[in-house]
Amino acid sequence: MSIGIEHFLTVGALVFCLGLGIALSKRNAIGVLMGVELMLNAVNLTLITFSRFATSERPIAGHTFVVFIITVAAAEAAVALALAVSVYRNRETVDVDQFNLLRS
Amino acid sequence: MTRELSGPEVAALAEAAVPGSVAKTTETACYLKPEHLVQTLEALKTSPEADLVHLTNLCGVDFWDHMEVVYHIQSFVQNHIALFKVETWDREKPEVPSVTPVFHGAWMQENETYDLYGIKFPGHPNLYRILLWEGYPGWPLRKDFLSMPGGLQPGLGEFAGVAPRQEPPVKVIE
Amino acid sequence: MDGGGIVFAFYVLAAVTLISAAGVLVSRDLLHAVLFLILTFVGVAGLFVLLSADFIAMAQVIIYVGAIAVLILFAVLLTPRAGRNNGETKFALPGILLAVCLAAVFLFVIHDVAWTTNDEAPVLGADQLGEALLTTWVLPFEIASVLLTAALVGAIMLARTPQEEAEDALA
Amino acid sequence: MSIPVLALATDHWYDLRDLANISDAILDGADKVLPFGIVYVLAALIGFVASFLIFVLPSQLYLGVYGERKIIGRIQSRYGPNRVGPFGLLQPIADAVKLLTKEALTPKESDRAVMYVAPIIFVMPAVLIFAVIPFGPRMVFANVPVSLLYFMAISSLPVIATFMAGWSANNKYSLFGAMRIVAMAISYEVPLVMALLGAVVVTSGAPYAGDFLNGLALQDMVLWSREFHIWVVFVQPLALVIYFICVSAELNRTPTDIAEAESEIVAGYLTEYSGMKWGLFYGMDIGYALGASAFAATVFLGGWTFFGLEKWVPPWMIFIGKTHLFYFLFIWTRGTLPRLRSDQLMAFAWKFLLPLALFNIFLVATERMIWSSQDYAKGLIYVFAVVNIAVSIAAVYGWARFLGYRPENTPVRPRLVKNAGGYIPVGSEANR
Amino acid sequence: MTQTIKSEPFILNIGPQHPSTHGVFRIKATVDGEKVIEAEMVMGYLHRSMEKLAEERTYTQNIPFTDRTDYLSSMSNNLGYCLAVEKLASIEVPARGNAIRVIMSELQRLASHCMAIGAFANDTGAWQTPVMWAFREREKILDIFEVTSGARLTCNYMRIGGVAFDLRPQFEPMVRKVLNDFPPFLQEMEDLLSGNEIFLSRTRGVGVLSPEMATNASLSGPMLRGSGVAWDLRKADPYCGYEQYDFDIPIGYQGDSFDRFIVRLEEMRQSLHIIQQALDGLPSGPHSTQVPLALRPPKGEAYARIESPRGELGYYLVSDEGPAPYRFHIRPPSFINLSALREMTVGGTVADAIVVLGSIDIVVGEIDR
Repeated sequence: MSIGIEHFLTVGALVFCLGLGIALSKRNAIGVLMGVELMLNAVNLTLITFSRFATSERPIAGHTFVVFIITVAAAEAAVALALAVSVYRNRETVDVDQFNLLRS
Repeated sequence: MTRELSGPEVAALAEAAVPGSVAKTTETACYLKPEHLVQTLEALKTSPEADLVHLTNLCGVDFWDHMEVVYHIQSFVQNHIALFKVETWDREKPEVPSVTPVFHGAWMQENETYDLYGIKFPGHPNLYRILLWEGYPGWPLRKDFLSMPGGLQPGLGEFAGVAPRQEPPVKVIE
Repeated sequence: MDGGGIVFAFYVLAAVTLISAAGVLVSRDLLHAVLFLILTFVGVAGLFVLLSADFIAMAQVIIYVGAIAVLILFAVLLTPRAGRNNGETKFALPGILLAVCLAAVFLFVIHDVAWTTNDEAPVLGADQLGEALLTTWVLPFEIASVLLTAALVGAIMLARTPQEEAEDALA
Repeated sequence: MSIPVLALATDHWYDLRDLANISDAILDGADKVLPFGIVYVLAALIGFVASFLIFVLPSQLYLGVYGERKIIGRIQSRYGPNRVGPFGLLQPIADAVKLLTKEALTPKESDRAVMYVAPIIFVMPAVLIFAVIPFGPRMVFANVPVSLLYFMAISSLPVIATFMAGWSANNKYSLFGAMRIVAMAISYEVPLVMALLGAVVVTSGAPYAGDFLNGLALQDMVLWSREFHIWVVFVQPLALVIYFICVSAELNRTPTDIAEAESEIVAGYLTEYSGMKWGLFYGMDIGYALGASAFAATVFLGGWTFFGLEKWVPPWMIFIGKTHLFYFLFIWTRGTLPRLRSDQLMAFAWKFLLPLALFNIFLVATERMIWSSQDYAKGLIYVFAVVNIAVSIAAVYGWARFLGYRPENTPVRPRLVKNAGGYIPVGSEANR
Repeated sequence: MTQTIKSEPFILNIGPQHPSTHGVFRIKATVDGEKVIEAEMVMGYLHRSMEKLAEERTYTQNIPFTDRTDYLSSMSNNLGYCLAVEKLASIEVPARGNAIRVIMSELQRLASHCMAIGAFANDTGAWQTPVMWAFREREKILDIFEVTSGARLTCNYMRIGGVAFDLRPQFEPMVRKVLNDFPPFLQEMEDLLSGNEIFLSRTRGVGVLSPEMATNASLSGPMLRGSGVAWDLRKADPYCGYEQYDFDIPIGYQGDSFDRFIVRLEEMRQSLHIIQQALDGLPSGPHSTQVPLALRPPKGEAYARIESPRGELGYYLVSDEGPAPYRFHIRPPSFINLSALREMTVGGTVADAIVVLGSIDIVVGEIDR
């Protein structure tokens, strides 16, 4: 029995879809954020998998991408959480259903 | 040495500050009229010759028929201490105006006096029973608190061979 | 990638990752969801180790668990009790259906494609990564630093209260 | 990529200078009788049992519990435990028995599952930390090339556990502890990493036995101090100071134990814990402090080397001695210093430690450039050491002055007057 | 868009069982995050109705009650009560009795301030070390009390008209030893705490009281002197012959917690100085005047006060010529010093509130009586 690229890709795909489901279904803004983080993580996993298994001249490119994604995810988390806190402060809710200021 | 102002001296100061504020004068104390109390103490606190700035002590005393609130007020610069008293004759609803607006230090002591004597201090920002709990029956430091059936009174009545204390002027509440 | 140890480790880690990711989806308490999320991150870090990406695995734990998850916990703390419900919106069913469809497509693609793989793991240490970041990818690297600064400033500005802004204006 | 370590000891199993000999002998023997694969499990077990039996458990019981109480007792001019056994030596065992027999209460309104899981999660990283610590030339359980990062990653996990403990108890004091620990963990991680970066910059890439050292591996940092006959602490004194402060903040040791500040929030996140659940937190607090001490001994104090003494004395004993020496610093500060307020602690991390750590990186990077341009001349590192010590002291003092440290403006004696009177403004007491 | 900020203030009960409330005292603090926005004191957990009980005991029998109010400075409490009775009944105390009273109350001040600064350092988070060092020195004073009065904590040593017993022969060498041991100890505490940057940053500017506020809130003792008001009853209204001794009043600079701490530390130095003088000039003669057991003071009232370690300790007695006081009122310094607690804590953090409470140096037995 051996573990190949398909196994890792399967895990990555499932985590991505779970993240997507969370991001689409959750009412709480922080919950949505968590889904997005999960999706990013799944992408990281896929990138590292390709970097490990693919025959490429520069396999380090996958790692580099992951570093950038982690950076962007950290920045995104900080900004999104600041948004959630400030939205809560102004609207007294973090329910995404209630974010309807643009509706006339 | 701190000079203990005699009653007439204190009364003179109080009359000079607020005319008509003194109810009566004894050798040591000056009895103020309750309605002029806050005004008089305020005036004496700010006047430089009286300079009564430090409300050292505030307590109540129960004399069976009436109750007194005693104020010892100290001056730092003049280094003298004055003794004021206020009488209240209503045992059911005793009331003495609060001096908390003038002396913040009266906050705790008036609460304590209210707690133990039941004397209300109108003008106090937050009058509550500070040592006992809300709903405690009675006012423990009043002389008629827990007067036992059979005429026993609080206080150490006698030693052997000594005449008993005289009867209180107020009927003991059973 | 053969060997009983690796197979065992993969299945354990995959199970941890998937079960805790599912836990994020189903848990009603936002705090439990965050804790499941942390467990997912740790599981993904373990998978990174299996893929011989040690540096990335450690960075994953340090940044995701040590920083982002703690940040989310902090945000959960800052929103009062009423905001800690992790329930679903009315779009929950279509959203989950979409995710399931996407998963089916993904799985089909993954198992249908004949992947050409090399079994020899490339040597990818921290030093290679550093060299790549500072030579080939130096422009994105710099842009990322600008992005981080912008995020820092933006987060501070967003989370400030009008009172604090007024105080700063006076100072 | 791993560098061949000089075999200090002979290969005989009875050579106690390197305990890896014994474990190798056992594993070799086991490999001949047992089926394939079992030996890997056995190796892990031996590593775990040996490191716990030789180092963690005795250190924890006799330095962490008994020694700490005894030393703090002496600091406080009292005897400390002296009743159970000779000199009170059985006190830790009595403590453990007492904790085990106590009831572990769980409040009714608490989040039971999280509260149950929190101590378990708290224990796991404390055990995992010791996997990468090199006890001797070959006595390292997992010689991963990024072991320094591994330590950083693992040490960020207990924060989650303490947060879970504080949150789940449904107690206001616990919640305070949880809030404080989360805020503090974010703040102190930053200068901690920056300080360690200075040490890594010094050691990584230095030539050793025809190869270059990997600064992210702990074993290579030890080899660096062996090669250049100097400990990293002399080149990076500022980094050690920052590391010590940050790590004591992360571990909730007393000058910075705001998460369980006894006089303020009773016991912080531990308020509702009792029995062995509390005991796990207490014991593993010591375990983390020992892990941090072992890490500091490895990175900054030269690990198992002692200027050639390691050829005669077992290296693991040198290492344990250094670890205990560093742990003594924790006990010492615990016994002497008051606690900072949480906002002051946060300001200290961002306003004081972080700029100093950045300055330290700048300094050491400059020196690293000079050093590599001089082809890693051995004498140059001593010059750097002298320069760095001087510059570090100057930097700390100067930055403190810049931030408003004015001890001479603080009167420590009150004014004296002869006579009583009213308020005396400052400056006019002479004529009273 | 509404710009209202909704934070969730909640009530934090600091006490009644809390490591830093020095007994069963409770601050009901409303906190917003770490910031205290409202503080309410809840007390009375230790109320023993002493003022009522004292109305049923003779004047001499009441002396042990005064031990139990401020159990950390029982000698001073005895003294204050005895002075009030002596003032009421016009009793003269012989010179030796007065000198012994001065020595005892100053030793009591040393012991009490030891406890105060130790517990204060504990409240700032110094893990037990200062309090243990202070206890070490306090033990020596308690030993002296034990030799002299037979009790260590609740001494019951003062009597109306003097003191209970004359001094034992080993008294003087023991006091001399304390006089020798204390200056190094005070220096030690100064080295440990006054110059400690952490201690300074925890206490300076925390719980600042302006002199006007301190006076208006009827504070006394080190609280008042820390705010820069030179007021010490030993100077202003000397009792027991304090006017014979040379000493200074230490006063603070800005009225923060640190000023109260250094004032207490300096007061200990001055106390040592007073004890030295009193011991050198200890007069011979009777230690007490004879007072009838069934003392019946004439009708009237008396208010006598002393400078106890915590502040102005007053006793207000009303006599109706009976064998027991008609009214027995204690003016407890730490109770009234709490008047300013709310003003000092609101606006600071919870940690500051603990430090402020420690700097007031409360004794719950005296607050609740």
